[in-house]
Amino acid sequence: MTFKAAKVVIITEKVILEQVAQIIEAMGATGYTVFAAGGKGSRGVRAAGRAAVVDGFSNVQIEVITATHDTAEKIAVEVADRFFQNYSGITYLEDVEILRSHKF
Amino acid sequence: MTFKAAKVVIITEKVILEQVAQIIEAMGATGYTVFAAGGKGSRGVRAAGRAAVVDGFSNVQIEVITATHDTAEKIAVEVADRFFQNYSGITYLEDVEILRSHKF
Amino acid sequence: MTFKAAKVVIITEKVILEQVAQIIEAMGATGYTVFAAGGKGSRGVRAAGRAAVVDGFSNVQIEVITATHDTAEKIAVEVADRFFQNYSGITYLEDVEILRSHKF
Amino acid sequence: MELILDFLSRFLVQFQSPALAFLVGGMLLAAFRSKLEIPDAIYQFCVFMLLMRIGLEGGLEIRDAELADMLLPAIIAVVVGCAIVLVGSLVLSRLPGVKTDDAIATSGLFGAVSASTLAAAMVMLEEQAVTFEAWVPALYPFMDIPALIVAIVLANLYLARKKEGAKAKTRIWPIITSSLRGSALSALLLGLALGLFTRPEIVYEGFYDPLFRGLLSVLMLTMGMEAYTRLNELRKVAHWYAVYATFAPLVHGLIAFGLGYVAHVLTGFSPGGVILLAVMAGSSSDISGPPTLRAAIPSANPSAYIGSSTSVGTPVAIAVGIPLYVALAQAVFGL
Amino acid sequence: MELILDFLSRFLVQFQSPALAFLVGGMLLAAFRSKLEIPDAIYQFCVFMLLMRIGLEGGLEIRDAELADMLLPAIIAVVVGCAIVLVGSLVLSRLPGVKTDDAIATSGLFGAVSASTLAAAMVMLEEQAVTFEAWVPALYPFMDIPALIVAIVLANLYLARKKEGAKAKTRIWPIITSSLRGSALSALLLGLALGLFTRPEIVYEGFYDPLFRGLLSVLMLTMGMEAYTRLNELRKVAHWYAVYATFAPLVHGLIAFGLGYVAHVLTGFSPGGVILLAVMAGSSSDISGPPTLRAAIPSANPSAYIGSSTSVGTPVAIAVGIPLYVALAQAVFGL
Amino acid sequence: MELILDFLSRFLVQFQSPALAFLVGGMLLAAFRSKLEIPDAIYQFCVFMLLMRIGLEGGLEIRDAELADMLLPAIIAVVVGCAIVLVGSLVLSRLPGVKTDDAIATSGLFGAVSASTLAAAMVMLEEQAVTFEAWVPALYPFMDIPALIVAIVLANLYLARKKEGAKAKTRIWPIITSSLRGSALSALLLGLALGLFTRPEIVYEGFYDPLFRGLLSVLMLTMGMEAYTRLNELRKVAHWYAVYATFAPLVHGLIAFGLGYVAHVLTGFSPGGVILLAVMAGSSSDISGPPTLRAAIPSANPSAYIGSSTSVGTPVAIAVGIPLYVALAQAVFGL
Ligand SMILES: Nc1ncnc2c1ncn2[C@@H]1O[C@H](COP(=O)(O)O)[C@@H](O)[C@H]1O
Ligand SMILES: Nc1ncnc2c1ncn2[C@@H]1O[C@H](COP(=O)(O)O)[C@@H](O)[C@H]1O
Ligand SMILES: Nc1ncnc2c1ncn2[C@@H]1O[C@H](COP(=O)(O)O)[C@@H](O)[C@H]1O
Ligand code: NA
Ligand code: NA
Ligand code: NA
Repeated sequence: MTFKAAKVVIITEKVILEQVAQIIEAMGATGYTVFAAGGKGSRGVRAAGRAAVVDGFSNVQIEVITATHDTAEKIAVEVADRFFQNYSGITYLEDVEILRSHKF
Repeated sequence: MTFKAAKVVIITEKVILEQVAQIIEAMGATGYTVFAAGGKGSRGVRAAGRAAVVDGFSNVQIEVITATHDTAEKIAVEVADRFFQNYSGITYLEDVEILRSHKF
Repeated sequence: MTFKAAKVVIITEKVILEQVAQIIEAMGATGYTVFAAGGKGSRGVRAAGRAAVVDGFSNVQIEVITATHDTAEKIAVEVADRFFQNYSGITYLEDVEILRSHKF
Repeated sequence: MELILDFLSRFLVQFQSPALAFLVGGMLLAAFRSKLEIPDAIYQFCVFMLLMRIGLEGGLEIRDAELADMLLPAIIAVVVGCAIVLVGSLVLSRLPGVKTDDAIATSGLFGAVSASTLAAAMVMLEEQAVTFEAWVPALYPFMDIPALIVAIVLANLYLARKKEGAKAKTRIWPIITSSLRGSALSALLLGLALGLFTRPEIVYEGFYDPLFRGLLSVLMLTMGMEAYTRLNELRKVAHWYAVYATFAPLVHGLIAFGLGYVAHVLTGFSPGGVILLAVMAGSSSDISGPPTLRAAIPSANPSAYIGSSTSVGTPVAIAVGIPLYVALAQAVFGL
Repeated sequence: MELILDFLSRFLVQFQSPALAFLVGGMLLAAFRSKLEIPDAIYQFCVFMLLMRIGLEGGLEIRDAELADMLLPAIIAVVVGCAIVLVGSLVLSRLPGVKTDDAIATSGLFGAVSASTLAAAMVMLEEQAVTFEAWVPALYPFMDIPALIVAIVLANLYLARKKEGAKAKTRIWPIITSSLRGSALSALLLGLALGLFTRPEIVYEGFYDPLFRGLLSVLMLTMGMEAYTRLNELRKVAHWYAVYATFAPLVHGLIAFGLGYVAHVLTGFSPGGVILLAVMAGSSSDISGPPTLRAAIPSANPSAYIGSSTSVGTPVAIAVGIPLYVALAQAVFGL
Repeated sequence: MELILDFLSRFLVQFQSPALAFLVGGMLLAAFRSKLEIPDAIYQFCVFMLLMRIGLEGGLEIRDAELADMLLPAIIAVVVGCAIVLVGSLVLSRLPGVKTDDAIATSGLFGAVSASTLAAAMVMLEEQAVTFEAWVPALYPFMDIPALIVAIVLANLYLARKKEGAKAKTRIWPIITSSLRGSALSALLLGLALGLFTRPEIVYEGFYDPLFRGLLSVLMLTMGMEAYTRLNELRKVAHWYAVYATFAPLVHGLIAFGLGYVAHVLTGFSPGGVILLAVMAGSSSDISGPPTLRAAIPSANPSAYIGSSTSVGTPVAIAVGIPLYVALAQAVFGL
């Protein structure tokens, strides 16, 4: 048997990873997972892996599983409000199913 | 409030990343995100991180958020048609929710 | 035209990647994709990329597309049962759509 | 007339120095869209090795140095660092199409110091057999940190005034610690401490020093590639950034050269030291500066300040600045 | 009295050795929350280079060595490795708040050997001009593998008894092959084989040997940072782990020193060899051991054994152990 | 008879050379399923350093070389490169179970040149004190690029004919630029240009040259591991690939040796140069070739061409080919 839960995905600049993580924890999430990513968006191309003289500007993707859709949305809104005017980034939500054994 | 949108995921050989990106942009997507990946599929194992004497054959995963399910599907179909006969790779779609503030 | 399929996501310690892959293959999945990941959960922070004197303890995220929701759930349950008492990790499922041309 | 020709020929000879040659080579590679990539891990390691080498040598030498000799040059470093940011912000922000916070961040980056530019200058001085007090490179933080602090404080004052009411006080101490914690200054200071308090001669002489020049060539190549790649960032912002980025390094360098000359006259500061002071002033921070500013002045557009600094400022500082100050010193001090 | 003072002064001098200095430097960096990072690729390469260097030298020297001379020290290595785990498990598991399987895994790690601690000792002996038979570092696997085997067998016996019925037999051979396949032992053994059977002198002398000390300094820095970072793992487990991790390395080292002394008297085993044997015994595995144990004793809590070993055991083994055995040898053998 | 014994003994001695020893060591490690990994960043850096070293030396030497001397060897390089692909495609595609486009891609890879094989040969010649004109390694692109072009053109002609109607013209220029942009040729050409036009002696002698042999040993180790790992790719395709991959390198090498001998007689081309020409012909591209072909001949199966080249072709070219040509040269030229 599985249960409904939500996932919020945040893709943004590595330089603010710590601040985003603080928001996530403050919203009560039980954890998060981080990936190095490259990409292209409205604010240009970002490489990953290649030597970046200017560090901290490559992308990270942060994924958070939350028990409720509501928490996920709150995290997304808060991160977008706080950072996406000044930092490049996007965020979106997905529905997921979790196993009973897990608590999120 | 969130809005429905779509995500298309493409996992394929790094060597064609640029060509896939061109298709994505041609289909009108506003951006994409790229991850280094290893994996195993019908065409064997692909490592990531380990020294690869033969470069360009590790996997990349490319994720694109599109406003409509239709665009996502078009990208998936086009990439599969153009490349997956000769290059190894898979593609699939997901439903996502985006915040009002974002335009995709 | 697209068809419904499922995705199971497993985030766990790199040290058991091979064993998890064996389970996935034993359950009949046609392949899987692996990402290096960092993260934070109930069992502390795990960095990626930074020198880890103690190797094998960074996270990997493993994603498997399966034709049926049932297979995905079986993989999730089996991995959770076998490993998550002793190893840190989480797992969840998602609905995805695949193209007709692909067999999973 | 002969003086000028002599100057020009000295200037051109230095273009064959490996440091410059690899920088230009990197730009050419990127221009021809070469697929050659220096892995990020290697780049980070080169930076670490360079800063460690500079720090260790500084530490080993400060032991025997007269601390008093360092005083005047250190004061000059602080003053120049702050002045560049203050004057630069004022001038830049008046130019059409330039936002004030972008102007402050840009001049902050040009006030701060580039370790790789400094290393390139050290290697070129060695090639020309121009000596300097070994502690001079250790003046780096004396110019770097004040410049970043001034920029961040200015930006906060400006933003606070814009928002009125919200008079968020800028605390200086966190800016200092965050600078010191950045990877560049950490490595430099660790090297200094190890050089001062322990006996690292054996690894300094057998590892950090002999690999210095070679790794610098790899670094210069990488910076050349990055400079070219980031040129299109600059296309997104006002043309005045390109103008500033072209001239500011030389103006800054020459001002510091002048003040260094005063120190030479007053306290016998070496000609090589004067050159290095000019190089630091003319350089713009490439490693620690950008993320520090990005975090501290979020509203400033990184395309503006990183584009200016990495794509134009640094190449000018290295390829025009260093030869210029060397040639000038040869003329002024009769080296 | 004079003896003690003499001992202490010898002890303190060694603290300025680059290996120790970089280790302490790394801990300080982490304590000040520096953002400096040594990339993982560089760290892995440093480890590879060190083990290759140790292996190659061992192989080149074993060629000319009397194999008989190696016999007694090799036996001591095996005995010490096994004894540390057996006694350690017994003692640790009696302590309040310590689970039996955690106790076994922890003493397994302390019985196994750290290549970087060994390398640091080799470099420090060279600095002090203390010689040793070049094959001594090649005894590494003779202590490392038996220790891991004993730990894994013990843990399996314990878990089988707990579950009763389920008498899963522990097979020894897979444990040995999995140890040998680990990156550390693979590199060491490959080096040994190349040294024994081919002519690698030219790369040994021109590459692996000259880079040894420098890369070790990078490694020590990394280990220092990791030691500090993992301290909070230790806070999650019983205090007894910290106590064990502080004293066990020295006790283990001194026991091996004693047995090595016996070998010195009986077969003329060199004082340098005695020191290295003590260092191996005092060290705890940092590269291959943890993943081997994690896979083989899944129920053991890695925070307990890695916290103990990386955060306390290794710094003590390097910073206190090595100087201690050297000073002791100077007193005992009158070096 | 004596001649043959003499030949065999010379042949075997070279097996102890570090380059070969590390290659075989890497294969053994992979065969024993060792977990040792050389990080990708390190591998890429080794390749960069090697090509830079070859390029720099070539550039420094071409300055003083008679360009006329290079003409005949360069023509031979072009001719051999093209001939290998043309003849190879014809032969391979006739074999049962071999698709025409796979045949073309495979012979394209064997016509192209491996920088690491070339570097191994240079190091082994040095060990044997066999000299060669320093510009010979710079002939690399003269064989590499034409081979890739011929393969891609052939494949396009073939595919166009198969599809009829669709007579997509193959443009040669994009193939050339894409080859030149590949990481291997970029690094080599940059090195050449820096050697020709600037003064990089100081970094060449202090960094690129002294690290050459050591980094090559790391590279050979990596290639050995990869060769073994990719053997199972070869199991997926027709057995004829394994046959071709075993004999083609030696046939190609011997043909080039013969033509090189002609150049020796006509223009005094050095015996060392003849050997290197044979080595280039016998080698198959490992770095830039595969992605170039993958992108340009998408329908060809990479398991066929990479399996053949990396798993069998390269080990044969290095471990059998190089010693063979050296021994042959010793017999023919009485070195
Ligand atoms: N439509 C999209 N689909 C997937 N990723 C995107 C998309 N748009 C932006 N991104 C990612 O978000 C990062 C920042 O976007 P931006 O702020 O638009 O520059 C980009 O570098 C991409 O990695
Ligand atoms: N069922 C699957 N689930 C997740 N990833 C897959 C699956 N099948 C293939 N892949 C990924 O797609 C890549 C190419 O697949 P293939 O073309 O089948 O070799 C593999 O290397 C995997 O990373
Ligand atoms: N709520 C969550 N959302 C996303 N990832 C998580 C979450 N909880 C745990 N993880 C990931 O799973 C890993 C192991 O979790 P744990 O076993 O709870 O320590 C963490 O390092 C994270 O990468
Ligand atoms: Na400056
Ligand atoms: Na031990
Ligand atoms: Na060839």
